[in-house]
Amino acid sequence: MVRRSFWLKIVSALVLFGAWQVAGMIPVSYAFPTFLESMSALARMAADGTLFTAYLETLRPLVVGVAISAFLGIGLGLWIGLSSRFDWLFSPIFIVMQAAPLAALIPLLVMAYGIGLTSKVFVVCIMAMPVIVLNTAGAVRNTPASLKEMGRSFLASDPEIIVKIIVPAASPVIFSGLRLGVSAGFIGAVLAELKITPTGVGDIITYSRSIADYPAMYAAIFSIILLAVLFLNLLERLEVYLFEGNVRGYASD
Amino acid sequence: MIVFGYRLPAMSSLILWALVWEIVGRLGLTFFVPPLSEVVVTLFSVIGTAPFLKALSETAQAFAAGVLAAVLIGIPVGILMGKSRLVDELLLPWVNMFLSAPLTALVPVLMVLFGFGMKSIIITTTLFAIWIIILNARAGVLQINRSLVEMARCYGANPFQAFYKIYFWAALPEILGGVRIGVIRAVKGVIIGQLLISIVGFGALFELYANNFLMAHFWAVLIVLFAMAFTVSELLAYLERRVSYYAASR
Amino acid sequence: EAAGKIKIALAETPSDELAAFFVALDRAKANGLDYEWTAFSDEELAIQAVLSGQMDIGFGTPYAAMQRSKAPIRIVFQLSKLKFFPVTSKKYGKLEDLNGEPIMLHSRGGGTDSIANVIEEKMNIKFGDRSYVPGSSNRVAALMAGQTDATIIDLSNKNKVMKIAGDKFNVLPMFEVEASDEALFANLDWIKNNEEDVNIFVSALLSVWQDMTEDPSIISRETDPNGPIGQLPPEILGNLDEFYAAAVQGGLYDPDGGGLKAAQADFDWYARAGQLEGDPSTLKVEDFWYLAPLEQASR
Amino acid sequence: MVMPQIKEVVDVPGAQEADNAVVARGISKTYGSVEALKNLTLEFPRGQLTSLLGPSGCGKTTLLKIIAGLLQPTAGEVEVNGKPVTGPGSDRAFVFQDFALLPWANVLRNAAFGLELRGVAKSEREAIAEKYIAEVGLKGFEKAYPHELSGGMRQRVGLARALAVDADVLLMDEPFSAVDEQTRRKFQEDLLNLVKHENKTFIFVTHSIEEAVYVSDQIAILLPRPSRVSEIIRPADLRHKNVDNIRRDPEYLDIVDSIWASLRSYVE
Amino acid sequence: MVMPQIKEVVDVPGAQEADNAVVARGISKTYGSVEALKNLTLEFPRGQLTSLLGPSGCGKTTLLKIIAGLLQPTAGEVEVNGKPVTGPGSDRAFVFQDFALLPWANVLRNAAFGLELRGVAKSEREAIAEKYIAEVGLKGFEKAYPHELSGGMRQRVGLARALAVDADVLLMDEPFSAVDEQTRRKFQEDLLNLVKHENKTFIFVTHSIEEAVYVSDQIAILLPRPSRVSEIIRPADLRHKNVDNIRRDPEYLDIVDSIWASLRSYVE
Ligand SMILES: Nc1ncnc2c1ncn2[C@@H]1O[C@H](COP(=O)(O)OP(=O)(O)OP(=O)(O)O)[C@@H](O)[C@H]1O
Ligand SMILES: Nc1ncnc2c1ncn2[C@@H]1O[C@H](COP(=O)(O)OP(=O)(O)OP(=O)(O)O)[C@@H](O)[C@H]1O
Ligand SMILES: [Mg+2]
Ligand SMILES: [Mg+2]
Repeated sequence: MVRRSFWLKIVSALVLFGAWQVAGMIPVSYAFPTFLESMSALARMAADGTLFTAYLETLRPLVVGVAISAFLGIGLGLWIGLSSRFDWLFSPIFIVMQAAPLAALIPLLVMAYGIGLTSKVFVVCIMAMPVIVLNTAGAVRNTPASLKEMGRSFLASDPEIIVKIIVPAASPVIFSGLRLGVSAGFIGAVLAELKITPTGVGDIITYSRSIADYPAMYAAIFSIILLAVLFLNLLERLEVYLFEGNVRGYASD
Repeated sequence: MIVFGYRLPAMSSLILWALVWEIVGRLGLTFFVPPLSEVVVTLFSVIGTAPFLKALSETAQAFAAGVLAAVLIGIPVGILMGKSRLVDELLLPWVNMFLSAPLTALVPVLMVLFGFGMKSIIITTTLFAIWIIILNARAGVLQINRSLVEMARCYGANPFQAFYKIYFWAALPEILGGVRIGVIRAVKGVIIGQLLISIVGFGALFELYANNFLMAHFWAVLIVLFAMAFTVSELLAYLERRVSYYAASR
Repeated sequence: EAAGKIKIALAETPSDELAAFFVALDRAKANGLDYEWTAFSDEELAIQAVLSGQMDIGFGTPYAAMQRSKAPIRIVFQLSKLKFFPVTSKKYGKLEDLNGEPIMLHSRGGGTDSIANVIEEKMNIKFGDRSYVPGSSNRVAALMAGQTDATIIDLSNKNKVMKIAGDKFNVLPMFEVEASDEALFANLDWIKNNEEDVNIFVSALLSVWQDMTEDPSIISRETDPNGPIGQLPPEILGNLDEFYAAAVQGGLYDPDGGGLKAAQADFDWYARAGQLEGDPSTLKVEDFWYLAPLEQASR
Repeated sequence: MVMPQIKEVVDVPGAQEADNAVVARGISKTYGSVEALKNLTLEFPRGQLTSLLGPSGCGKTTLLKIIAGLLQPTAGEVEVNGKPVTGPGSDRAFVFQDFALLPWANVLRNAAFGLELRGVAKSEREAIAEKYIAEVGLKGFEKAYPHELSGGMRQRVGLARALAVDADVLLMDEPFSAVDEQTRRKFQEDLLNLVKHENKTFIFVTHSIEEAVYVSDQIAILLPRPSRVSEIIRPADLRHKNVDNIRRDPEYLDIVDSIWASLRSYVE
Repeated sequence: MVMPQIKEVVDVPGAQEADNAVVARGISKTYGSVEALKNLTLEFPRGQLTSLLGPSGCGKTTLLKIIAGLLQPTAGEVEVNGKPVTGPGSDRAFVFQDFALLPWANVLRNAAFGLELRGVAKSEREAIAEKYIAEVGLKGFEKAYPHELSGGMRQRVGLARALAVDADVLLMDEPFSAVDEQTRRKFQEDLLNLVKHENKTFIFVTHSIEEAVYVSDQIAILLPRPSRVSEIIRPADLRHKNVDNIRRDPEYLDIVDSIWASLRSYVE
């Protein structure tokens, strides 16, 4: 089974990259390079270090923003989930924020917070936080009552109930919120680099585009998607590591 | 929250926040935040104008088409993935990847592949919405009570009947949840598409107002958008609550 | 196909700066040009759109794309010149003061970046850190918020800043620049297949550019109140006359539509700016410009 | 409430061998590496109730599903009314251990669902369903949804659905496991009534020895995995005895004890 | 397997009134408009097993939770060892009807969880938990997670957790509901063993009349909502009889029948 799914992955990747290569060779457009051209551009940029300096730049707001969103988001989510008063006060804000097309807010952020790290971190946070907060709060509210009761009957204190029962019970939903949040954070970081100041990978994308070096542009896009996927896999590992028992098999097996 | 024995409606705190906004605006701390009252006045002056209506119809069209495509493709694909292990193994890694990939980075590629007009914006919208719809439909089908399926077979259901009499309904709570999140993401997608691809619709208005420091206009359009996204998502949340009676007892 | 609408790729949303262009479009329409337009968020996208054949005619200065890609793109009309203004806080009085100082520009490889390169070369100075913020208005905001002390912005934003807070900022004296900021370009094959449309279009542009030099207020008078410019908020429309008067005075628009003279200036400029490779004198005009429509219109 | 029966005929084991509604021959079933059933042969006489009794996980549900045509046996074959089984058929109806009601449909639609799938017209199938809903004692609940019913009531909806399709053979997987003891007793009595009045064949899975002895014509005791039939017990017809006294009837108790003795060896 | 007891003392009703581990006095409980319990008074003698028997939804779980201190009664009070109950205490341990295991923790941590919350050191509490895990027959499953266990096994983990904290009073809410009949019988025998050897007080909820009669010192029969105690039955000590024969003991059967008679009136 493991082997089959592995081979399926390989085959589907080959099909996709093959289609890319063919589309580039036709070509679909003068601005659409082939897969191999893009990969050699990627290798070139990796070899001369451009890519790494760029990622150093991109990852800063991303990591800071995601870290802030994760801590603040989970904290706020716990709070909102535990207290009906804070729920009343704050959850509408996050619901509105989640529904809001924040991309439109970016020019305002630039005006308010300038073009530095702050406003980029802000963009990442604004994108990532609502889903983390709302997922956490929902999961906390939905902690099975019988587990909480069990904790109380075995004399758990309130902090113990939060740490030993509510948080682990909510962890799958919290992690899925984190996953969506991190992915939104990536979107935010790229958006910030495309719309606020072109630095890091956003700079490679816009600069390559302005000098019509399309393979480099596609390589940069490819690399950021790859990075996002790797990052999320890491997050999944972390979840498995922290809450081993949460991993159940296929329901259908 | 309950105050003096009276239950405050869930969204009523927004009134409080509107008040905070008004006060911050009146204090004149920054010209980026005009008082809410001014924004509302601007809103009414803008709302009937031709550019606004044009933007509204452009945005609404792209949004509706994008969401429709996401729903019509996403739900059957999700159900199929939940039913068939082979399809699931083939597609799941990609769905997960696209769910978490920074789609904004893909937008330039879309422009090349699908052109610069409405089509790309619609596809961007669809791409923002579809993955979560697929995943939720799949999850809904995976947790389906297997004996419901067996029951249907046992009483002679053909695959088509099983699909629309059992799978769809059994997965409906998850599907609706997915559509709700998908719709919210689609609003972001349509605006990002309008800002990064061709500047049309509300994206164009935002760009214009921001460039010319027309803050009250800017917030007015933003409020309209908030309201639209919020209404659609609450509408779906309402539908979700309608089926929640059986969500817990499947 | 040739009989259909021509598709125009704008590099920004319609606003005051595009009013003259839309007046020209209206005149062209009266002469039988059928068109539709799409606004892109920046010039690179407009170039890409023309490169890939999804748009017929675009806005921008695609020298790099012309040299690098195999696509036969040619410029037919210079829309505006690179009239940008170094605006600084009172800390600096002349360009030389900026030696080693940080400066805020539009984007790497963009127009303001090339201006900065040329300033460095001509003044024999070296800027410090360059930071990039797309959009003149955003750079104005950054300037006013004190996040930068020096930037390069366009004419209308320069006027805005100096009107709001002229006492806090200096406009540094600059040498004249004749190179193009925005030009109209298209695929050569397409141009040849649609010679007539291109001629109508270029003639209309040229006539507006010439009339405007005589009397800038024709732009506001000829603007169609139901067109994309006429529908702008009154806050913007009210400034049209002022803007065009200043623009004409500042030499933003070439009443001859560029042509040979502009091509030479561009080669010189963009080679210095690093967007064109090779010696400017060896570059051939016909590889970058298609002059026939302009010549025909000037006749 | 079923009144005491004055039927004095005593079943002679083997007397009805001639007419079997269902015959399972040499059934084996393996799931991957798990061998659930191994060469199991069993006959189900027409018009009688056969119970399957055995330790948890021994393959009772598996056997039932093979008979229903929901699972393919690895080896062996099942005949229903003399014809080999290849898939689900209208001659068999299943009562699911977990009810398998459509939570989004009301009682009436659920009870009529088997007929709906067979393409019976709406008015007709609802008339039939209503009749069986009344028969299982749910008159007045036609418009209720499953989540508004207690476990026992849901079970009865599943029963009504199976009865409504009027199949020859009823396959019941622990049908009373979800109801409380008091209600369960009532159901057992209703079941005895059904067996008596309708010429249907019942195959019944249960964990309760008492229940099996009380309701069955024949009890098949299954060994733990891989399962074969270890013993077939045909309780003498206890139905002529007073229901209220049956639990202290020595004959009944003897059978319970002998089954218990043969099962307890598997409990460590 | 419990060997036949040769203890001939017969319980005289009321003989142990003097020493009650738990006393519930005048308990009422309403949930919103639902009146679950109404003025219920009941005494639980120390070292004995008291069963609560009654129709589904009559308030048995509610009563147990009030005794555990998890719910506040609307009126009335509960005393444990003479002291009024104000909240959960270390003198009581609860076995939950729905198991309430931590799905992210393995069997060992689950069984030790009560001790973990009491601050017992890791090595010590795991040693204790291991002992009780073995006692409920789960040796070898210490590292398994709840979702890898069958229902009956999960229930046993909950049992081990409650036993591990060594409380005076054990509150057991349908503790054997998920295990199959054969295993259940073994557990009943184990439970009898526990009651005999440890001086603990058991409060036991069940739906099975036979089970209640078999394991209890005293059976409280509850009326449907709003619940009061309708009857208290003290089965004569049946433990001196041979376990294998108890199910045909007339004394046992009399009690079962009398309970059945008083309960069946609530089954429509
Ligand atoms: N889909 C499956 N895949 C793998 N093994 C299975 C599957 N279904 C059942 N089994 C295994 O086959 C054996 C028989 O299962 P079955 O459900 O028939 O038991 P049962 O007798 O009905 O048990 P119970 O009394 O607990 O309902 C079990 O050991 C089980 O683990
Ligand atoms: N949290 C609650 N809110 C409202 N009503 C409740 C709540 N918990 C229990 N009830 C009601 O109180 C009554 C008693 O419930 P309880 O769970 O104590 O019954 P029970 O005797 O344990 O039933 P069962 O045998 O089915 O477990 C029921 O009618 C139930 O509907
Ligand atoms: Mg089974
Ligand atoms: Mg209960």
